[in-house]
Amino acid sequence: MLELLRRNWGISALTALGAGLLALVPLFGSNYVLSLFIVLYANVALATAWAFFSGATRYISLATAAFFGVGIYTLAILHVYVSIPLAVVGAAIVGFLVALVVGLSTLRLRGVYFVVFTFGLTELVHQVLNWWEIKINKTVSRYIFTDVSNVNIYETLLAVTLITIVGSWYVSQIRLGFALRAIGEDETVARHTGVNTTRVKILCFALSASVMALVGAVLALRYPYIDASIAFNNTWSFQVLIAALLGGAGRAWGPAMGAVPLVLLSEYLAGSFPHHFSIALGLCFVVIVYFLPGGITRLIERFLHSLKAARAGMGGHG
Amino acid sequence: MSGPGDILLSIRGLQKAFGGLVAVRDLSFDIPQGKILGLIGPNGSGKTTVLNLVTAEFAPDRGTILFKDRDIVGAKSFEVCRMRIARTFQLVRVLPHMTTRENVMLGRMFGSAPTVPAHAAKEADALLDRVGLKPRAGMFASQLTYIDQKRLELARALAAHPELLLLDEWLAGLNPTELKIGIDLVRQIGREGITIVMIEHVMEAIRALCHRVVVMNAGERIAEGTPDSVLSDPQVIQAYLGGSDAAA
Amino acid sequence: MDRRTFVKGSAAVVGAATLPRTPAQAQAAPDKIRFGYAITQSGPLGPGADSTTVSNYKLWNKLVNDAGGIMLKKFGKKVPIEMVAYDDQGKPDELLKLTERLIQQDKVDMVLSPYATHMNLAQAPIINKYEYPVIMTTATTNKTYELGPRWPYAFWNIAQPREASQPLSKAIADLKKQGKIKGRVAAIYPSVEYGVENNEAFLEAAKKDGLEVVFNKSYAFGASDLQPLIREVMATNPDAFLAFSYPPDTFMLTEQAQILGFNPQFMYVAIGGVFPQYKDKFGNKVNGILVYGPSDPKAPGMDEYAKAHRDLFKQEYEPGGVNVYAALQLTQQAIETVGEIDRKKIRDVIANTTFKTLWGEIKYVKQLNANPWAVGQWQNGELTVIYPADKAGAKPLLFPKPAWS
Amino acid sequence: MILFEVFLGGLLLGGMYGLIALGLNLQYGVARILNLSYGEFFMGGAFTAFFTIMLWKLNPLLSLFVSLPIAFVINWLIYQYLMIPLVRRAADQDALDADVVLVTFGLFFVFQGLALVNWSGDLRGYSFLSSPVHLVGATVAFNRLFAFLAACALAFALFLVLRYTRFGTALRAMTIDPVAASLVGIDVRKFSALAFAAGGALAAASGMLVSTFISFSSTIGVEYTLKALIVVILAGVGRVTGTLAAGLVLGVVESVGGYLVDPQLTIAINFGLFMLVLLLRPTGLFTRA
Repeated sequence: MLELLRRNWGISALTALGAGLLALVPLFGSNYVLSLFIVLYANVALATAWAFFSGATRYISLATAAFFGVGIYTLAILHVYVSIPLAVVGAAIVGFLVALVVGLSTLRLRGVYFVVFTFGLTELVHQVLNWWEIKINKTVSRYIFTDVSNVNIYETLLAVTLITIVGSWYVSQIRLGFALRAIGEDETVARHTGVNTTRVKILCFALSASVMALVGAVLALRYPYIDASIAFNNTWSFQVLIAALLGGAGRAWGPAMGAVPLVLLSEYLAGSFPHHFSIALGLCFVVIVYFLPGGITRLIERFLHSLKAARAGMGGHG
Repeated sequence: MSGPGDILLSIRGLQKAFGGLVAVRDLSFDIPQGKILGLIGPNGSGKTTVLNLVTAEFAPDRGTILFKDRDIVGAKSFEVCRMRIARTFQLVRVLPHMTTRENVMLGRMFGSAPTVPAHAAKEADALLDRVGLKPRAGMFASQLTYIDQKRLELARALAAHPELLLLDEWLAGLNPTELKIGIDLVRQIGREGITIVMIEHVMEAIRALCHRVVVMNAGERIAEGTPDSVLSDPQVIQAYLGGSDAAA
Repeated sequence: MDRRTFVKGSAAVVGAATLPRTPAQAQAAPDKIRFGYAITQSGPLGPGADSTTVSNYKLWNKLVNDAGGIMLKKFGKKVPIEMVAYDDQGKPDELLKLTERLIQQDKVDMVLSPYATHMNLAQAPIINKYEYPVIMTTATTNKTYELGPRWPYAFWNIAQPREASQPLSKAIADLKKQGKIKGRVAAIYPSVEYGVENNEAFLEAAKKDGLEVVFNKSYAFGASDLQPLIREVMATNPDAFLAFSYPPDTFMLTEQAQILGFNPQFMYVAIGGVFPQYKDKFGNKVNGILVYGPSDPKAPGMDEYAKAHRDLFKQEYEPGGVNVYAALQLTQQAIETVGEIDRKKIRDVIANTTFKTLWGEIKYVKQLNANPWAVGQWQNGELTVIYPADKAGAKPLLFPKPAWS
Repeated sequence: MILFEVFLGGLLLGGMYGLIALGLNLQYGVARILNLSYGEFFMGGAFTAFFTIMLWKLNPLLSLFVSLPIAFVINWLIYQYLMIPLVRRAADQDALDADVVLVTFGLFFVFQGLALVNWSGDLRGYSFLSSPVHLVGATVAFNRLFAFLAACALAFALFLVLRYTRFGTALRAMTIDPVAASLVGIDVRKFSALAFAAGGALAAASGMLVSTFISFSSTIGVEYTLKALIVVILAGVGRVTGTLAAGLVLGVVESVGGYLVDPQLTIAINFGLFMLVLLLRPTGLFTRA
C-alpha cells in the first residue's frame, strides 16, 4: 500500500487535498447543498461499487437495489436495538453475507442470464420480505427516527465514497484486481492460469454488495419511513448501471465521471423541465452511445493522451 | 521429487463422453519427465479433450490422471495450474483489453509461485524478451498480430513456472520462417527440463521435436512410438486419409 | 417553469417571520407569493400524482391569478402567486434534496404537499425544521396519532385508516342489527402500506362491532389475475366484501367479480373507485359500489370547479383530488386571515380555524382533519358521499347493491 | 373444482405471458437485439385500442390496422438506423449488448416521456368482451380466453412461417448461427430488420389484446418488457415456438401456486420459478441440452 502511494504520490496528494476540501463543505454550504452532495456521493459510491465488480468482470448486475434495500432494512431493524454506527456497520456485514449466499448460487450464470437473474432477485427479495412483514408484523411500514444530523450523514457518505473509490483503485493494483479483470476478459483463461475464479468473483461481488448496503443504511438515516417498495426501488439498479457505463467502468474513477454529470443533469432538469425529464434523459443515453462510446473516461484519456503526444512531439523537435 | 526419466504424467483408462458421443475412450499413456510428447490424430479425434481433462476443464467419466504419482482428477482448473501444469489454447486466447505485459503478469501472479504485481512485471518482461515480444509489452493484446498472440500465450503459460506444458496446436498457422523460430523456442523450453505435451498437425515440428508420439482416432489410441515409426504406420496413414480433414 | 427573477420585496417578507418587526409602512408589498412543490412526475407513482395532485395545483394557480391573486391585507393589495415545481422521481432522497432547494435556494413562501404517504412522511421532518406549514393531502397511516405531535407543521387532510374503516364496519354492524345481512365479511388487500394498514384498522373495528370476518387475505400488488382469490372469497359466502385496493386491482377485481357473478350485497373498493375512468369502464354497473375518498359533486362551487377543470385539462376532474384543491383553498384563506406571509401565524390559523371548502367543512384537531369524507357510493351513475353520515351533504346508503346486470 | 378453474385461469394467464413474449423473442432471439423499449409498443397498442373504442366508438380490434403498421415501421427504422451501426462496430455479443441496452433504455425513456406528455399518466381501462364463458364447469372471462386463443394462433402461425417458408428457414438459420447464415447467402441484416419489425408489431398486437382485461397507463411499458424478457429466458432465447409453452408453465405455476400457498406470493412464485429454472437449466426449458 505504502509502495503504491509512493509511486502515485501526485494523484494521492490531489485526492487527499480534494477530500479535505469536500470535508469542509458543511462549514459554508447550506442544507440544500449538503443534500445535493449527499445524493451525489450516494450515486458515486454505488456506481463505483457496481463497476468494481460488474465493470471489471462484465457480469452486469441489476441487484444494486437488492443490496441497497438490504442495507436499509438492516438499519431499520437494528437501529432500535444498537447504536447507529453499529447498525450501519451491521448493514454492511449483512449485505456482504447475503451477497456471499447469492454469489455462490448465481455466479455461474453469464451474459443476459445473469442480468435477468439479478433483476429477478431484487423482485423476489422485495416480495418475500413484504410477505414476511405482513404475515409476522402485520404492517409493511417501519419508522426510523434518529437525530443524526445532515452534517454527520454528509461526512459519513463522503468517507464511504472515498474509501470505495480508493479501495476500488487499490484493488485494481493488486493481484485480486488483475484476477477480476482477467475474469472479465476471458474466464476460462483466468481459470487455467491459476485464478480461483469462483472465490475471486464471490469475494468481490460481496465486497461490492457491502458498499451498496452501507450506502443504503446511511441514506436511510434520513428517511423517517420505509417499506419494501422504497427499499427495493429498482430504479437505483438502472441508474447506477447507466452512470457507470456513461463514466466508463474500466477505471476506479470512471463511474464518478458518469454519476456526477447525471445527478447534476437530473437536478437541472428536475427544475427546468419536470415533464420532459425522461425524454431528455433518454436522448442523453442515445447520444452517449453514438458519440461517446467507452464513456467519459475514454474521452478524457484520449484527450490526455493527445496532450502527452503533443508534448512528446514538441520535446522531440526541441 | 521427480527427476529426469521418472514418469511425470501417467494417464490410465481415461474416458469421457458428451451425450452419446464418446470423445475419449479408455486412453492410457505416460510421459517421462523432461521429454516432449506429440499427440496427433485427425480433427475430432479427442486430442483437445484430453488436454481439457488434464486441466480439469471437464471431469472424466472414468480413469485416473497421475501427475507426479498423485491422482489429480477432481482438482479444479486453477489448482491444476498451481500444481505446475500450464497450457495454451487451440484457438488462441489472449486477454484482449489487457496489455501484453499484463497478460504475462497474470500467469506469474497466479501460477505455482504467486507473487505481487511489481515482481511479476519484472519477470514478465524477461519472458517477453525471450519470446520476442519485449517491444510490444505496452500494447493491448488485441492489437498484436496472430503470431504475436501465439507467442504471448506461450509466455503466459511459461510465467506460471510449469513442470508440464500443454501446447494445443501452438505452431498452427505460422509461415515457414515463423515455424522455424517456433520450433527452436519449443526445443529450448524442452531443454530447460520442462516436460511438454503438444497437439500438433505440423508433422515437420513433430519430427523435429517429439521424443514419442501418441496417435488418436475417434477417441482411442491407435498407435504410439517414435515419430518416425508412428508416421509410417499404415493404420495412422489410413486414419488421417480417412478423416474428413487431412493433415497439414 | 417560469424563472423570472425574484425581487427583494418577497425576501423582506420571508425575513419578517424571523427578524425584529419593523414598521409595516417600511415594507413594500411582495410582487409575488411563491409556492413550491416537489412531486413525482416520473416512475410508477407519476400517473397518480398527476391526476390527483398536480392538476389541482395548476388549476388553483390559474384561478387564483385570474382573480388577481391572494389578498394580503397588511399591504392592502392582491398579490399573484407563482409555482416552483420539481420532479422527485418517486425517491425520498430526491424529495428531501428538492425540498431543501425550494426552501433554501428558491426561498419559496410556502411548500405544497408531495404525493403518496411515504413521500409526505419523508418530507415532514424537513418542513418542521424550517417551520413551513404543509397540508398533506395524500398521506394515510395508522401512525398518524403518534406522529401528529412530533410534527406540528404537518396537517393530515384525508381519512386515515381508522376513519376510513370504522364507518364501514359500523354500517355492516347496523345492517346486521336490522337483520338485513348476517354480517359475514370478507376483506382482501394488496401488499402495500395503504392496504395493510386499512385492513388492520378494519379488523380492529370489526372485532369491536362483533362482525364475523370469514375471509382475510392479502394479494401481491401488481398481480395479473385475481380470479382465484375472488373464487376463494365466494366460497366463504360473505354478504359484505371489502377490498382495500389500489387502482389497477380496483379495476381488475370489479371486472372479475362481474365475470364470476359474485354479487355481494355490500361491496367496497378503495383507491381508484372514484376515478372517472372507473365509471367510464363499467358504466352503470358501478351503482351501489362503495369507494374510498370521495367528494360531494353537489357541494357549493363544484359546478364551477368541474367546468374550470374541464376547460383547462379537457377531461373530468378526479373526485379523489378535490381534497387537494380544498387544502389549497384553506391555505389561501389562512394567508388572507394573517394578511402577510408569516408562516408561524399561518400555521396557527390553519390549526385553529374551521374552513369552508369544496370538500366541505374542514377543521383540524391535533392537526388531523376531524371529519373528512371517507366513504362514497356510486348511485344512479353518480358519485355520492355517504360517510361520515353526520356530515352536511351525506346521502343515505343504497342497500343492497344491485346485482350486476 | 375451484382448483380446475384456477388451473384454467393459470393457462389463460400463461397465454398472456406467452403472447407478450413472442415478439421479444423474435427481436432478441433472431435479430439479437435486446430491446428494452419493447414494452412501449405494447403500451402503444393498448392506447390505440383504448382510443378506438372510447373516442371513436369502434371495435378495438380495428385498432390493429393502425397500431400494427406503425409499430412495424418504427421498429424497422430503429433497427435500420440505430441498431445496424452498433452491430457493425461491436466486437462481440457482450459489447453489442451493452450498447443496445443503453440505446433501447434511452428509447424507452423517450417513448414513455412522449406518451406521458401527450396522453397524461392516467389509468385507462375499457370493457370489451368482458362476459363470462363457461368451460366444463369453470368460468373464464371471454376477453382473456380470446387473448389466449389469439396467442395460440399467433404462435402456430409463427411456427408455420418458421418451418415452411424460405423466410422462416433463413430466420432459423440465423438463430442458430448468424455468421454461418450469412456465409450461405442469407442477407442477415435485411432479415434481422424484418424480424425486429415483426417483433415490434407483435408487441403492439399483444398490447391491444391484453388491454381488454388489464388496465394500463403510459408507464406500463417497462413492466411488460421485463415480464416478456423473463418468459423469453425461460423458453430459451430464440426458441420462438417454445415461448408460448414457457408462458403457460409460468402462468399455471403462478396461479395454482398462489392459490395453494398464498395469493400474496404469486409474483414471488413467478420469480422463484424463473430463477430456479435459470439455475438448473440456464439455457431455458425448451432448448436441447
